[in-house]
Amino acid sequence: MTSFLPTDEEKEFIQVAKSIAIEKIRPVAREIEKNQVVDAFLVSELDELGFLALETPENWEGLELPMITQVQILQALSYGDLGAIQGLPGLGDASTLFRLYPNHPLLSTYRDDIIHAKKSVALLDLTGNTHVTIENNNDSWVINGISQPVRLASFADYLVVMGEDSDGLPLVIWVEVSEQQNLKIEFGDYRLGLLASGMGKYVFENVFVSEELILARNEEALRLIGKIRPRVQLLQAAKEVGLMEAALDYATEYTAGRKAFGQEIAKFQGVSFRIADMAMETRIANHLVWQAALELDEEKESAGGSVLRALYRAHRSVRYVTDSAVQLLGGHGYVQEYPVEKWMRDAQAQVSLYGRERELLIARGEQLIGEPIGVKNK
Amino acid sequence: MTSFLPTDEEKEFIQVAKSIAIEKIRPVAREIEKNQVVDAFLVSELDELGFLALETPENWEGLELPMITQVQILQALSYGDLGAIQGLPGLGDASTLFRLYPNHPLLSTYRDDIIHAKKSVALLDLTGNTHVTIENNNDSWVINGISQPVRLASFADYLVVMGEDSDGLPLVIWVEVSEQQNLKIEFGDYRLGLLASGMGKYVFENVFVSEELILARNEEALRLIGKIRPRVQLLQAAKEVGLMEAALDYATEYTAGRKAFGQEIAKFQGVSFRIADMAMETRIANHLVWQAALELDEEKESAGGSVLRALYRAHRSVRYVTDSAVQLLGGHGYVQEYPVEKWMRDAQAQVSLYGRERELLIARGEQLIGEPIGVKNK
Amino acid sequence: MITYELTEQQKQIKELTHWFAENEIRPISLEADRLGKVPDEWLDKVNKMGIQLNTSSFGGDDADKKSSKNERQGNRLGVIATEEIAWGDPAIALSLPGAGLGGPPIQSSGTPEQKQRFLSIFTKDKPRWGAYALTEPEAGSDASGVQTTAQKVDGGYILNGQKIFITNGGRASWVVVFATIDKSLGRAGQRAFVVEKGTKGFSCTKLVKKMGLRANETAELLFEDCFVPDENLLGGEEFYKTAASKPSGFQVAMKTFDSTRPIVAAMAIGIARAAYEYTIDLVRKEYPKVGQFPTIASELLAEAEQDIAAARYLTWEAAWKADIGVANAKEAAMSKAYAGQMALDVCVKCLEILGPIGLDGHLVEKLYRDVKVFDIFEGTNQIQHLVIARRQYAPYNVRV
Amino acid sequence: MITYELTEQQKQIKELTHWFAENEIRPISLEADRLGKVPDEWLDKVNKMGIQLNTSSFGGDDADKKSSKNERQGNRLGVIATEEIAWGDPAIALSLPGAGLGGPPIQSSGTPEQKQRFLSIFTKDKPRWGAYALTEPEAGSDASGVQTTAQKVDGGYILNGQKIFITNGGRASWVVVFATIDKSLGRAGQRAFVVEKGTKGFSCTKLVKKMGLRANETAELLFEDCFVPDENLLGGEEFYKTAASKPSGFQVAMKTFDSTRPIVAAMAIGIARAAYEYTIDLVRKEYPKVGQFPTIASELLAEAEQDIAAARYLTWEAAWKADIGVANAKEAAMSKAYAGQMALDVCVKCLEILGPIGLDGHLVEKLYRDVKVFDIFEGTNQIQHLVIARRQYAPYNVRV
Repeated sequence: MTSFLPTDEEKEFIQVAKSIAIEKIRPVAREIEKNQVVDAFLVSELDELGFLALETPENWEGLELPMITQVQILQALSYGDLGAIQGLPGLGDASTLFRLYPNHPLLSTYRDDIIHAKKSVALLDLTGNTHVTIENNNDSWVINGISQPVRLASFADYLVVMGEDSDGLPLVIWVEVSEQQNLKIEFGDYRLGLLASGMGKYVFENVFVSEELILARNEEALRLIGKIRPRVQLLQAAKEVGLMEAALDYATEYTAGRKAFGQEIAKFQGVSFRIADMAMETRIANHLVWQAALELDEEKESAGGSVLRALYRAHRSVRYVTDSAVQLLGGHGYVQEYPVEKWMRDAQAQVSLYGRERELLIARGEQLIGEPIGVKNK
Repeated sequence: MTSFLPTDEEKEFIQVAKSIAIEKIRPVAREIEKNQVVDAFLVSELDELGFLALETPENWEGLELPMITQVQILQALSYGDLGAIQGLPGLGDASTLFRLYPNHPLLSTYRDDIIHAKKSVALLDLTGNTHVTIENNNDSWVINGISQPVRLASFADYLVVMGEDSDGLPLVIWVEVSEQQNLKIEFGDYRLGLLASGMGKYVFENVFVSEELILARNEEALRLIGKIRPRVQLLQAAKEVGLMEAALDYATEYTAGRKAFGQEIAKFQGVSFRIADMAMETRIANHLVWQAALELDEEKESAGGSVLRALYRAHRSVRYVTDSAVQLLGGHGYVQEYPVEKWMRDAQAQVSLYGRERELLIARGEQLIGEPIGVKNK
Repeated sequence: MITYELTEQQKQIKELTHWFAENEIRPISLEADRLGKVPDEWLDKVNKMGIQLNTSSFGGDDADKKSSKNERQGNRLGVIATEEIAWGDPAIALSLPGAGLGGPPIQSSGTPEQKQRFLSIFTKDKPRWGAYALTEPEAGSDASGVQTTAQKVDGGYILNGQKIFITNGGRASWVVVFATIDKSLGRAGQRAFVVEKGTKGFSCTKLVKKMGLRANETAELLFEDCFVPDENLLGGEEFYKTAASKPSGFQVAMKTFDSTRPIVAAMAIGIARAAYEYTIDLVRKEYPKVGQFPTIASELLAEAEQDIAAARYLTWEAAWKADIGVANAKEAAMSKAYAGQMALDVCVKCLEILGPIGLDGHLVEKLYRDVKVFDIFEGTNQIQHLVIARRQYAPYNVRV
Repeated sequence: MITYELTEQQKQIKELTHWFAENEIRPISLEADRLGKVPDEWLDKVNKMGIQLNTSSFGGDDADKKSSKNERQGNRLGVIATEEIAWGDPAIALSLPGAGLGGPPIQSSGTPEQKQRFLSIFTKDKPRWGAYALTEPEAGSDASGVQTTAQKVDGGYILNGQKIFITNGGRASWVVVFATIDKSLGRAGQRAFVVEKGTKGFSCTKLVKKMGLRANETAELLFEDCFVPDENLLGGEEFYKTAASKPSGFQVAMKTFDSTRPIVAAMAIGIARAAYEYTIDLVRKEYPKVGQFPTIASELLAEAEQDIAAARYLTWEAAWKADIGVANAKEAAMSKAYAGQMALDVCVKCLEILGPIGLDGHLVEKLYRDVKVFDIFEGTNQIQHLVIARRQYAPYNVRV
């Protein structure tokens, strides 16, 4: 029966995550941004609690939690600071690959590096990217071009590439960065937000991919990509909800205490109505994320569409809520003594990184109308 | 030099138009809606002042005013009631045809009927309509299909059709309704708004059009249509601005006088900020309409794009402003003792009748980007 | 556990009410709008079928009893069923026989005798209605500013005042009326009465014409030295004496809102869904498949579908909180604020997709006219924002 | 006559300032953001070229004199030129030598001697700045709530208090400072002083780091028993004695807003236009020409272009009213409210079009960081709404 109460287990997770968010993450968020890296102590603390491996399968020493539990934990963690969470090393967006292929022989050869040496894996989804090509050459492939910015790229030791080759063959490829001399990382000039997330572009110059590095191809690759992408998207959306909650609470508390024109500014409807709208948007994004998480857990066919919906809304809402928080703090919202200016920047960077809103929306709409439209360009 | 002061002549026109709007039109607006026709007395009064023939050329006994003057007068008149203005008989949206072809021999044969018997002309623009076809048959044409609703159709004696035949040949066609036995008017079931505007659908069943009825074809027709359409669109946008001004003023006065929770509701920012937004939207739509009017008067190449912009914004703004007026009147906004519920309905009907917002917007965007895109479907 | 899935029982209620909406309500929707009323024979017929608009109808109360060892679910069943009925037609939904919005205050605050006396009249022999009268010409729906007076006299009260925008107010067998025994007492002076039809001094002075919901009766009520006996004071004298402050009539009104707002939200959602489904069906069948049209339709419809879902989840959450007995004023206000606004937006988007043809005989334009009031009654969108903000600031002891 | 056409002279100013923006400002834009300052050599260079940020610069005053038989046009020229300069880079625009936002109060309220003394220092020998200090830690930009005190003493005043968010506050040769001689007098007690750099007790305590506009200095100023001589009381003692009420320092601040808000709006417009032009250029060159992409880009860019034009016309109207000597508080607030909001929206739309690549080394993300403050300083968007609403309700004698 429709119900919105987390389980007792979830409540415990959330409680731990939220107190870490408030006590350990938020206080060092500025420092993390300045250093452009999450400090090792925080990483190891989160690692010990398993918070770096929510999606990771148990035989890779992860928690292998259901999505509905993961999204709640990520919300709670991101309540501390999204920029910090996005800089955490580990399997990152590639976790789902390991969850789906827990015993893959190729991946297993990296077990030690990944589990014990805590090396990181980046995920490059080439959908819609016209600047990277994968050419088939007698059952090996050559990759060329410059990717869009990818999270963790600047320090990840491995890379998973999802895409299709010039013949339209879907592929999932494993790349060990240090082994590929023709693969460079362009560190670039990032100023907007998520500055500790290790964003970078991959520069492929005739990167040779032998058959052994193909994790999946054809139908299997298609199915794999179709399972990885929505899970990645939804976990990102969940983080955005956590940021919204942070911004909402911060702005509420600030406007409750701040006075102008002789009274708390909360008493002006120009302020309080905006808080109400922020609260609604936050709640809505939360619902859409939870609903999609449950559909993923139940492996419903409709799950992919629900994820598109949740991510689109999370993007839109996190922009609105973080912008509103800056607005309600006035001049203080714009300066770095307060966290909200950073949150607005992080939110926009996150939105830029994880899918154009209108594309998500239209993709969802096409599904609803029930037929692909116009010129196909996947 | 950039300046926003009407000329003295314009001021006089506006003054007359606005006082008629307030004293003669608004008081009978409900009556007009109920009767679904503008009463003859009001028509003749407006006719005497030339307000039915602002666009009409002088040799058709019209005022042949520049667009910048016309839009200001239409704004002032529509301040009274858009529903009434849209029900006025005469050349209506076809005026521009007469202005561009003041001495056309075919049209001239109807001089008496139109000037003295005050017969009406409807304009049917078949752009984007896939349900009406024009087949060429040895330099005569046969029209088939059911049109979309057209203003004045239910009582117009003549009809101007703009479109292209199945070979892609642009055509402007003159139709004398009573002469065409295969042409029927479907009166339909209209409840939303503009109930006195004589909306109806044309039902063509093998309507035969001989060569003599072709007012223009090919390049000439294309040029003609290209001149008629933006002028029609902009005059409609101007009327919407007038309605916005009416709704803004009405809601301002109401909220200044109405008390709740112990004070004038205007003192709640939830109310006053909305009034401020309405005022801004109204002013913006006004500027865009005026700017496009001047470009049309100067026959600038950019005029068509400016009209698209103005009409899009007028549509969006008139929906916002009339909806806001209803909202600010609360329960009173929803009942027929107050004019605002009617204005909201009229606004939506107007918007439905004169072009989908997103189509206008995208057409404008395509111009800006400078190249036609995707699959062409004009 | 978090879940958005309906239980089997919820699904059954949904299907049952949807069947009724689709087969009994929708076919007369446009005609009832034209007539400005729901045909009497139809009302008779559905009343005999046992269909009524009580918040506890559609199996709510019964269901609660049956599953007594589980949590209550009347509010959730209520919003699920209401969405379906309103999907059929909101004006007809509001015209269904039953206690309507007058039900919740009697249910929550009436004495056992009053519940029996007023709620048992909704029988199958003939259609009857209850009504709820708060709004006044001057005070609007400011529940704290009620001007109607109730003067205590021997054996009862004398009511004087006027009420407006009263749904089914003309034909109701009884009306829950809010009045003040002493304006200087403010909220504490407020009382709720059940005034029965035919009571001397109580009259319906007007049925108003509206933008939409034309098939539903909206009345103005007048109370002129109208004597109401003590036993019709809602909750009885005792009810208003507990402590010096609450509960007062004001609390009754506020509490009513917490359960009726999700119901109103559910109606708005039903309307939006009706417009959306009508439009996507037309798009599938008739919309051009090339160029920008499909992109435009995708964008508009995806947004509509999402907004509908968003409103529904907010509404379910508000109903769920009510069912588990947790304060839900914030969620109730959110559901109403969001649903009222989004439902109009959805109708506008659908009208845009339909284009000019939408003006002539299509359901969507009617839904557009109907839906606007859902952003107004039961407290305007502005009031809902205030309620939400108040709860949001409550932890900081700032009263906004 | 209504016209949106620029005159030849206006066009020349526009072209001149655009040339400067394109060739001198834009090339150092991203680097200055990275450095967190505008290079000193550059400031020296442009100061020698005679480029300054005075509202009356760019030919404004001179032009007015030349065309004295025609209407004034300084405000219109100001907004036209400012849009271009901000198009180049808003942080650099705000860092240009000159009286900046401190100019208007001196221009409008200073004595002839003060105008001469303070406005003549902006010479080509070296770059100098003026500044404007209203905002305080507690009062925000509530001009009526100034806490800084000015105690009358022999020959002058003793200032005590703190000011925040002061553009160019650290390097300014003088700062217009608002203070109160007696809080109990409210607005009537307010005074404006010109405090010169190096005055004892006046210090810059901090330069703050910001989301954007990083190349521009934002300072916190402290006044500790800071003696300011009588001759630095803006307008002189006489100025504050006319009648019992106005003009006070409050009026000076308000009047300043009426001329600076359109300037701030023009900056926001310049930023939005920069983002728009950058993005449409990229779309033309690199965006996919098939599928939904062109439709999406058309929609977003058409909206952006329109919003920019809308803000520009509102701004021109506000400037025009100022030029012809008509009260323009409403229009000034509209231009600022609309431009501030729309400029952020435009930057967001452009970032959406750019997608992930927009994160790395593209101008638009910088403009996005810069632009947000334009919806905040010179009065937040909320304050602008209040000003607009007040004027809107003025005919009904309701003070909102």
